[in-house]
Amino acid sequence: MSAARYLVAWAVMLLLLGLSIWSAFLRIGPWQPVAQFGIAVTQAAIVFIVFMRLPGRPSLKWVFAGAGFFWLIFLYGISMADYLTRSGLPKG
Amino acid sequence: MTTLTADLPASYLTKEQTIASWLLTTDHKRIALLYFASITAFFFIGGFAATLIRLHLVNPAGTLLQPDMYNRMFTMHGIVMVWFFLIPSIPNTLGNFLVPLMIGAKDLAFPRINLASWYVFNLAGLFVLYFLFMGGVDTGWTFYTPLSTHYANGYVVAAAVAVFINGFSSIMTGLNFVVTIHRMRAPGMVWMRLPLFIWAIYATSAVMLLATPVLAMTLFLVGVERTAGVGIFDPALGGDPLLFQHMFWFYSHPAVYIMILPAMGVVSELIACFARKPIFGYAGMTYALMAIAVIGFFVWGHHMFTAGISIYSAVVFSLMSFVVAVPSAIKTFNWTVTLHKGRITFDAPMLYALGFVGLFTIGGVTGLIVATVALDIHLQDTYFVVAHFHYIMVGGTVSAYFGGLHYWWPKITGRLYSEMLARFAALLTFLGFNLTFFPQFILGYLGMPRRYYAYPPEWQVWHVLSSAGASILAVAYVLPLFYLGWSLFRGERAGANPWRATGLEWRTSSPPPAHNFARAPLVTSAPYAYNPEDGSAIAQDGAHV
Amino acid sequence: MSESAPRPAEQFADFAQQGEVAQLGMFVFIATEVLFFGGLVFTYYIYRHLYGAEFAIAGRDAKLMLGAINAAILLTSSLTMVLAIEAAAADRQRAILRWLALTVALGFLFLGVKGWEYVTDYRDHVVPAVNFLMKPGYGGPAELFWVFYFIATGIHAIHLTIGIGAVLAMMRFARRGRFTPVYYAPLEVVGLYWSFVDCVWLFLFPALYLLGRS
Amino acid sequence: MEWVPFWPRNAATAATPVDTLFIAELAISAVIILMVFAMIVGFGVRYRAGSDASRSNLVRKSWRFEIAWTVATFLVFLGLFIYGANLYVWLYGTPPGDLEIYVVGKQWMWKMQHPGGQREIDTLHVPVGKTVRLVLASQDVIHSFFVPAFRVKRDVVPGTYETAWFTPTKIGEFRLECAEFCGTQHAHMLGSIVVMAPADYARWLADQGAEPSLAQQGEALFRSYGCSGCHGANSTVHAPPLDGLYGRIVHLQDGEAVTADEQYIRDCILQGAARIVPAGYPPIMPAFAGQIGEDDLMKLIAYIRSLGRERHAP
Repeated sequence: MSAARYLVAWAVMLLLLGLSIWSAFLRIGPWQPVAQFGIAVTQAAIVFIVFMRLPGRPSLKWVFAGAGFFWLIFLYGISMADYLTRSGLPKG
Repeated sequence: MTTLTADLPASYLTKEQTIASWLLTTDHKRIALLYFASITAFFFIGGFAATLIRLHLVNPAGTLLQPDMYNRMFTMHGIVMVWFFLIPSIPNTLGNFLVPLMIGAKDLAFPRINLASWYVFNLAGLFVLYFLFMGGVDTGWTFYTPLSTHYANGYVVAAAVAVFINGFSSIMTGLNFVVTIHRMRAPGMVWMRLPLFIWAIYATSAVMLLATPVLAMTLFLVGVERTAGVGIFDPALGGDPLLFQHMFWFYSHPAVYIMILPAMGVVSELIACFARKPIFGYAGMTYALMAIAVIGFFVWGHHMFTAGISIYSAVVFSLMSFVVAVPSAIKTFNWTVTLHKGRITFDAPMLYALGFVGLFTIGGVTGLIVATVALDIHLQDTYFVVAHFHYIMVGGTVSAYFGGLHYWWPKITGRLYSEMLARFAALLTFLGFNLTFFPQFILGYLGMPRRYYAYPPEWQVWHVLSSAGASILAVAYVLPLFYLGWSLFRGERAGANPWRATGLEWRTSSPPPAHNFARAPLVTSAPYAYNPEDGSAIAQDGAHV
Repeated sequence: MSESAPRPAEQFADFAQQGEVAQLGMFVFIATEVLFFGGLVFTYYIYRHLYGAEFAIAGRDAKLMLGAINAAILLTSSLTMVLAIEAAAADRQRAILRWLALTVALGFLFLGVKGWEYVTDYRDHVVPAVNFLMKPGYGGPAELFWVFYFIATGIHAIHLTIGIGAVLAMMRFARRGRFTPVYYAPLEVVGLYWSFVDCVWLFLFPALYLLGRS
Repeated sequence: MEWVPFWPRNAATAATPVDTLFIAELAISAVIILMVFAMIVGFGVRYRAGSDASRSNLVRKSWRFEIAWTVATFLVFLGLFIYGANLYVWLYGTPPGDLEIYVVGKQWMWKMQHPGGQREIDTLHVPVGKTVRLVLASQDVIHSFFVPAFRVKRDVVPGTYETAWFTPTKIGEFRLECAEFCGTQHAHMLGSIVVMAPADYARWLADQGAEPSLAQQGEALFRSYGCSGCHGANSTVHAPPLDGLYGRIVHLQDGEAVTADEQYIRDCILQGAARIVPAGYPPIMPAFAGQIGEDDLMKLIAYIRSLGRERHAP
């Protein structure tokens, strides 16, 4: 029963992989990294929830699994705030 | 070993006596002692470098050491003291020893990982000794690029590897503590009954786990850049040196909290016990600890105020630096108010703890001064900053470490030390410390930059005062080595609870048996149930002590 | 470690607690790994932000086909790994071994493809510090892209190699019948690590292979 | 404050406001420190184990105290922050400046270039009362330009330009230091700022000999590096004209708009078309990274700046 669930998840992941590659050839400019990153996040969520079986005891797993990603927001966000407001540093 | 424990009850010390039983032990208490040996060695290596620096600076022309040698000395002092003494000091010795005892567990969750972390720590230490004997590093402990990657002529890669490996030991320890505190507490030991030392270790571990990996990656990139000659942070190849600083300080500012949070935990235990009063505002103290741990991650940019970050982010970093000072102020207030209507005795641990509060306050308010962006433009990279962070890390952390060591010494060894000498050492620490570092505030405002091996003659008087203080401080730090060492052989036997304290660690024999408790403890009482009216107390397992 | 009659380690009350604690420990470790790789990806994104055009041109020379095949291999290996754990929970000892062996095989296959990719990269002169030529159209920071490409894929490959070693160890345990439906925490913990390494590739793949294709 | 034996000299307009803020914070610090020490000593004496002071009626509900204390601390801190941030924005803003000095830091010396072409090493002569604007660059590692008497400090990071300014108020010689550790001779990367009366300064400038001005030197480089081939007046290549470029808003191809300051011009020269192409021009400019040193770059920029000025000059 659960084996079927894993198979479905696996198939969805392959599908998303294809979608990601396909999106790379679309001319959607700045939306491209957004799309690809969004797909990667979805895939990672599937891995964590299905393959790493986050639901279930101990529920503290959610906190620990999320902590790393959550903390990255601070590193990225606060540093990016500096880069985006630094004068004289033109954007590429 | 047998002679040392001859008249002591059977304990973790007496269980097995072979060398292998120590080197392969998974007992958290023995591992704590292994760590104690390692970091004491590093404390004196770093202290030796500090001694040379202070001797050198007595003369304004700076002729004792060659310029290159001076630069290597302060670099080594920084690297050794930060990563090989201050960061592991309280967590890996006192923390390792006490966390399972205080929460009523038999051991940490992962005893083998705990042992492995000690070996990893020493492996990193070997790299330190390697670059030390090969000739040292001359980048400063901050490894700023492109100096470290393309211009420095010391053993930068070896130093980076040492710190990188050391990071693994931090992570292993932090991981062990977090999981242990979450899952291994004795029945009845709910979160709001945890001693503040445990809260502090928990907050520290969280910071270790969340910050150390970023430092590891940063130093890895520095190592790659230096060995392969590619330009990750090199502006000539499109890199950005400020990116290195962002990543470095994302770890290294929280690292300050890795050093100070455990000290705050120790001091909370000491003040409550020797004032015979529950700590004032226990819940507030726990929130303050966690707030410092979290907000401490948002302030790293105050190390970069003059480095060319945008003025908007500089202002925000300044604001956050003021915000993070608020919980520290609350803690200071609560410690002092705890004394109110207490029944205070001034044993050596208490003297260290009160010294901590005083020095931490001075370090804290000068921290506000450097957090003010406009003032930091003048003060950044001067002796003012040097004095400020030594007040926090040495006046704060090292005082608390010594205080904790004296407080739990009877528990660790089963012996009492000479109280008189200990009080003398505590007072000497306070005096010597202030004489060493207070003149440096003045030097800093006068405009003496850090890491200068020579300076104008008119500043000599302040440097001489500082060096004189350093020699007093050196005596104060060496003294415990003698009387604590002496106590191992001749010290009076300590009872299970010489201070009549409330923690679970005092509810087992001194020294504790191999698996900590003869009977698994059941926790029924809040921590610090001291009664100042008659000095009595109720231990956490409900016993009157 | 080698006692025959299984009982929980001394500091634990029972196997359930030991298993939960082991899982939690692994998740904490994974959090630190997220920050470790996160730091690398962070530098990559800063430079991609600063040098978008150069990165796009350089990224076009990454071997998309090989990268995509490897992504599929890793995704499949996560599936076989989790099936091994399911087999342990259902006490199907032969199945544990079979799925673990398949996982190891996929792991080696990934490394093989990766190795082949490095060879073609070398022939392409895009290996910084070893064999690098500024191609026409490459801007200065193009080399930075390749630096990140090799650091990221290199560290990932090291993680995967450690994972293969861990799975091989689990196969030894399984052959000795150490996993029972009551206690198979080591297998579970290795599975978590394996899936996480898979996860890392999911982020590296678009960052390194999908630039500048349109 | 100079009557205090350990107070730094006050020789620029920024010094007084910085000192005032510093004294204010010192005063607040002193109050806090005295309060804490007084409480420790006072309680320590009154409630020592031997004393028979009453310990009854302990405060049990501490929330009110704690919240009051927290809010009060926070408000005081907030006030200090606003005061400091305000002053900082003024210190870090760059006023136009009466005088532009280009400074290049390298291990272990400071090279100064006056607009008139005069060059100095480790010494900088400036007239009193005039606002001096510095454009700082580094040839190798990070240095930091620090004049304690002026309360001015800027890290000089290789690969980018930093600007700083000061207005000296006193005649005399003031210590210039490198504040960021930069290698073996860091402690000897010293210099001095010589502040002179305007007349003395004019005489000093004249005594330096008739060198071509910085912009003139830049013009020569502009030709020798081949810039004039495309950007020159009678070029057939469709390259953006540089007249009056400095200080203008440039619209880039990706829709972004940037101000053409020193940093922008520097990036354009070093990175060429790979980077910042103004809208409407083909990306054909080569990158000069690695071919032009910091000194020459500054001369080129001085020249490009002068192109605007000449035209607007009355």
